Amino acid sequence: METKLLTEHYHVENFHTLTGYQAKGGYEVLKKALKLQPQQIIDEVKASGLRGRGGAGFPTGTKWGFLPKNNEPRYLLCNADEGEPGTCKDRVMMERAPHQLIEGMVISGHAVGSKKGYIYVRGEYVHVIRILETAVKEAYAAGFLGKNILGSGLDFDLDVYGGAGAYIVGEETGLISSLEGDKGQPKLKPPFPAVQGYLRKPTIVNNVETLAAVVPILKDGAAAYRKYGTEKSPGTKLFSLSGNIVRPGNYEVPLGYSLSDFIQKEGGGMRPGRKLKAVIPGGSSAPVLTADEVAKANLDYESLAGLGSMLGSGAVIVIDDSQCMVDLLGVLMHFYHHESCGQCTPCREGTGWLDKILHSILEGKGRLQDIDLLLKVADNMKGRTICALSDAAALPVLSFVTKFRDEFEYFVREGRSKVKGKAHAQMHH
Amino acid sequence: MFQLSASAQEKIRSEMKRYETKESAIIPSLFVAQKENNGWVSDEVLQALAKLMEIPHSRIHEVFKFYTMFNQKPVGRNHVQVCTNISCAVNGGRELADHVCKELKVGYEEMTDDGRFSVSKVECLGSCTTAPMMQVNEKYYENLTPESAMNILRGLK
Amino acid sequence: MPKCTINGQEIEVPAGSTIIEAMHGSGQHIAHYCWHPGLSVAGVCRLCMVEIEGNPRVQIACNTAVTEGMKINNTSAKVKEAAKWGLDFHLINHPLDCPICDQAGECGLQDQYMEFGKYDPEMAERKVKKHKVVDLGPTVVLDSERCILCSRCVRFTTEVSKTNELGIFNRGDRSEIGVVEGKPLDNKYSVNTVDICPVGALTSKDFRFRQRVWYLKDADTVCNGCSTGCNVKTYFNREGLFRVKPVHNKDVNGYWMCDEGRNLYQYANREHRYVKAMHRENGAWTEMTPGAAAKEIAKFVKGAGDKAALVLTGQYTNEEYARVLQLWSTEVKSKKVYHWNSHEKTAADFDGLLIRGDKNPNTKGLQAALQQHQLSGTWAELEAGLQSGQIHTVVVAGPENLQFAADFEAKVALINKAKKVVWMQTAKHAALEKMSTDVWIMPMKSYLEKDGTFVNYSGRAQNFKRVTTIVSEALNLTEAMELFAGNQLTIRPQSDVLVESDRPADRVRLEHRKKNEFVFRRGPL
Amino acid sequence: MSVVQRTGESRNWYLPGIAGGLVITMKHLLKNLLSRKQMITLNYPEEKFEYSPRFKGNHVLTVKRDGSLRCTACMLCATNCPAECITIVASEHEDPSVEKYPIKYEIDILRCVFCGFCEEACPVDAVRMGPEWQTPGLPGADFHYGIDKLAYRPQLKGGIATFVDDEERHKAGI
Repeated sequence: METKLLTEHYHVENFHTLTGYQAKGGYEVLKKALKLQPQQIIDEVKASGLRGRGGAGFPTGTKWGFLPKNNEPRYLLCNADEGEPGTCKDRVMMERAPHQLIEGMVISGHAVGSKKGYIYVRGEYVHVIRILETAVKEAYAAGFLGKNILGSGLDFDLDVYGGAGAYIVGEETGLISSLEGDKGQPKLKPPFPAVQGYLRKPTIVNNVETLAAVVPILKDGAAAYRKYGTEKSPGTKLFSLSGNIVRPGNYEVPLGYSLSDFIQKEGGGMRPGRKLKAVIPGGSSAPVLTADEVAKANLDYESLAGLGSMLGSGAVIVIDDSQCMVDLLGVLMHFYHHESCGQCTPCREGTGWLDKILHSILEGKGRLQDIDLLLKVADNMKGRTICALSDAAALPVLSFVTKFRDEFEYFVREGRSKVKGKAHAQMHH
Repeated sequence: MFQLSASAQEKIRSEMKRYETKESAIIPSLFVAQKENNGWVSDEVLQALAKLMEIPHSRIHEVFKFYTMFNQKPVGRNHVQVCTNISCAVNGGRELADHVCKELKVGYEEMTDDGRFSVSKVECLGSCTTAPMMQVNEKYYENLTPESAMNILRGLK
Repeated sequence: MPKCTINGQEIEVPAGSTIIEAMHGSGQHIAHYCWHPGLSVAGVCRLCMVEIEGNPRVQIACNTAVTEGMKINNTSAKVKEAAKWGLDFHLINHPLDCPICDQAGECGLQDQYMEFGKYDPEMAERKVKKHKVVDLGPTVVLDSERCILCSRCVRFTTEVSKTNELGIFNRGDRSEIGVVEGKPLDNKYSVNTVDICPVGALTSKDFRFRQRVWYLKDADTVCNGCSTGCNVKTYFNREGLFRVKPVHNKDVNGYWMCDEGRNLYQYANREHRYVKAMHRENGAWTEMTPGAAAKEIAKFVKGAGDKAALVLTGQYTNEEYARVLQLWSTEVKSKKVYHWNSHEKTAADFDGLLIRGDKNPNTKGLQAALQQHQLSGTWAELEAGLQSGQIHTVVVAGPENLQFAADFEAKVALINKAKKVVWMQTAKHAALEKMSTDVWIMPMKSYLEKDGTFVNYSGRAQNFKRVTTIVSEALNLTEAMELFAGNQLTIRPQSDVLVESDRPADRVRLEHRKKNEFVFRRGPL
Repeated sequence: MSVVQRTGESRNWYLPGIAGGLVITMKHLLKNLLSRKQMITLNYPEEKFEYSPRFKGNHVLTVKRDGSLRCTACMLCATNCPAECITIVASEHEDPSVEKYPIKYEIDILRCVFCGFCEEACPVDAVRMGPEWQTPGLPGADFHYGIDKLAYRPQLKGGIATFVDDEERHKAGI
């Protein structure tokens, strides 16, 4: 069942304007929060058990705790570079409720003691950038941003920065390098951003949804927030439901919600005459789930981790039995080959290698040992690089090939797809 | 020889003041310059930027080559980008792209002779729940079929 | 000072140092491409994998700081496997250029392959094609296909030379090192990028294709290019000298050297040298052996008194200066010694990294020697003496590296005024043949052919050993002056004389055998 | 074979030995006179001996389709040569796909021991041991065979093109 905590008023026509937002009680929480001590807010967020909504699912309160306990300048960055294939929840949140994000950021900025924040939006979202910029202007005019916010003596400046098209910038250190005006290549850790981030200053990078979720948490308190979701992963989350489904869309449901219910009730089930074949539960980098695994799966971090997959960014991609898994893996590998930043050798060469192998398989030139080679290469890309992109490329390969090996072997042996017939080398090259 | 217009130079200067470091202004400035140079960035553009911003040419060149939204060769007045990533692919994004190319009689990364259209396949544009989709210049067109896509494109000058 | 255990060996390292530094400090071997002690850490080649006790995943050694009681090993099967795959990822798109690649024989990829690899390649797909033989600038050639994008050269141009010519363009496996339009790789330190390139991607135009490295023997010495006195390694064989590379010395030159210094070796090769003594009498040059010439010279130099003047340049060793000045006062009985310093004005110049304005390696040493003998003859005195004719014999120890002796012609013209001139010179110069007076030219040894000591700008005395012998007939300053002083001197011809190139007589020599084995060990290329 | 040293009187009886020797001589004389076929002597130079195709004779530098040298001047032959009789001087080729080629490839044929290591070592099948073995020359003749002699001597009729196809190699990225 949909539970509208963040998306409650999204249907309201002018909700994206300041007036519309305030009409629904916007910025009330901010007034409340400004009276609190930063530590109180952090404790509240810790208590709520809010976990990063960007993909890694790292506890937000803990992340904030990593900041050095001194008063040197620090930055709060909002990661709105939503590049994970299958994900478009942040876009909706920014289109419909930019002020919710701004309010969340001001509160979080107060909590982590930051005076300057950036919203890094992926460059393709031109209209979103415009909406945000107008919203920021409005907020400045109304005194929710800038010097001495609402007479509390606190300052917080917010600016919107448009990216220029690179998936890797979704990685937090990549985002930082990009914001510094460099190639969006992830940086070596340590030092971690919380210690040395943007301009070598302590920096917190949070996903749009994470920052927005701070608002409801402080509104009714952590306990109320914990009512939703499970013990380990409390609260609600937006899921982008896409793929071969009747009603694709963004739905906010409590964590721990059954995946099959989600597909049936929210998604309206499979299209007529089609059977469920597989689901990618957390964006393209999450290992794929087969139909019978889907029956067991719940939409929370632990359950999916238990099935060897991950919640990721909450992009549920439904694949029905008309799709050829070899072909789809080809699509994904082309994506990762295209997006690898080229810094670390295993990722730079490995993604290209995987892409080429799949391409030759799809052209019907595959060799049987290529299937094992795929596994070997992917296995040796895992955890060998600065950032997680090589893992993101390796995990789908491992899951696709192990769970749908018959399709791969058929393709290699017959030179054509088990599902779609003729080998269509309609790859992107 | 490419020249940045006065307004563009003003815009770039303001961007350089807007962020903590002037390097942060490279990406916004490249967008400004790309508009100036009708849709793509030539080497002259980069040299002009390097001179204006007083940043090593190689640095700007690196940034320019890294990001996909900077076009490295001329594009049509309507730059059609069709998403072919997984959510769109399972909903016929690639077929859509092929159809568009066939109808417009161009190949990928190519431009029609009249310079009206140029088509390219791109990765996920974050419109997965409304697949398949395409982006023409800055505008998103979603829930497309090959026919509706062509109707939209025919409407564009 | 945290203690840690590396491969069972307990070592103590300075606080904050990384594992790879610790392993290098303790002389342990670890594979790495992108890490270079003189540059920042990039951590991109992912080859320096180590296993740290209590950590399930292998870590890179170059970005992991050593902590107290850390137990590290890089010999376990897990690490070996990781390194093997790390290498394979480097090799899948690396062309099989070894036969024509200058790096072959000293190539990081070859070494690592022999250590971790030795597998059948599984890559069946086409390799990525990139640009080959790209002209980066006046000194360096790039081959993008061989490049493993370790980014050492890029970091060098941004961090050390601070010229920012190089960059990495595009992304993924399309990435390429390159320079931008209208800004070639042209700085005074450019060839260092060739040294630090772990593969054959960057090759020096000067050394390109002239020798295979396994034919070269090397020896350390001190560069005589300027008063910095960089520590260098010279590479040579019986066909001549071929290249110079820097040797790490944190007090003098760090890991680098300048391009000027690299090209100095050229004048030392036989074709640029005086091989025989020459005497100009009644307008014609006659050649003779240095010994015979010296006997003749002794006749009018020995005991000449103040009619004879000695001109010294700051390019000879302390030992030579000491003996020469002594003989000059005792045997020649002259007080007239003059310091030819062509860089007095620019002596203080410094480019902030290595290059100094004083192009003589041993000015400080000469000045010290002169002071010790209370010799303070000024150049003006010499000129006056020559004008008035009270000086009619001048013995000149000419500058070795003529590249920097801008005032050479002028000085020759001046000294030409003397009745008799004895000019001791290493490298040929046209101006000398033009001299009209009664002049003797003595062939001298270059700094590569003698032991000695240079004192650099900071007063730091650096001792160096003879590298090899190129012209066995040549004398060093001491020998020459002994002969002029009429002393007997038996000059034993050096055992390993370089023969003229073009027709190598017999290359079957021990070090070449060694180098050949070096190739055989590596099996067929 | 062991030599029997006769002692004493019998040493003086040499005639039987001579007779035995003459018998053998006569036997061969008669055999050669009666059946010429079995005669093993060759009338060189009219007749020449047939060598096995594997015979290691004078070196041949192979050429590409366009007749240019295949040798890339990698110097592996010179490195492996136990007689140190190969001299190569490399240079930069204007065609970047060739890059390196020998401007001088010289074999001191009198020094060569015809061991064939050079053709073993060659990575591009550029040097082979040919069939000819005669290396005549008047006193003072130059026995340092250069490229023109090794690759383009008249017997080779414009050079031996090898089976390796460069275009293929380049396409395959080798």
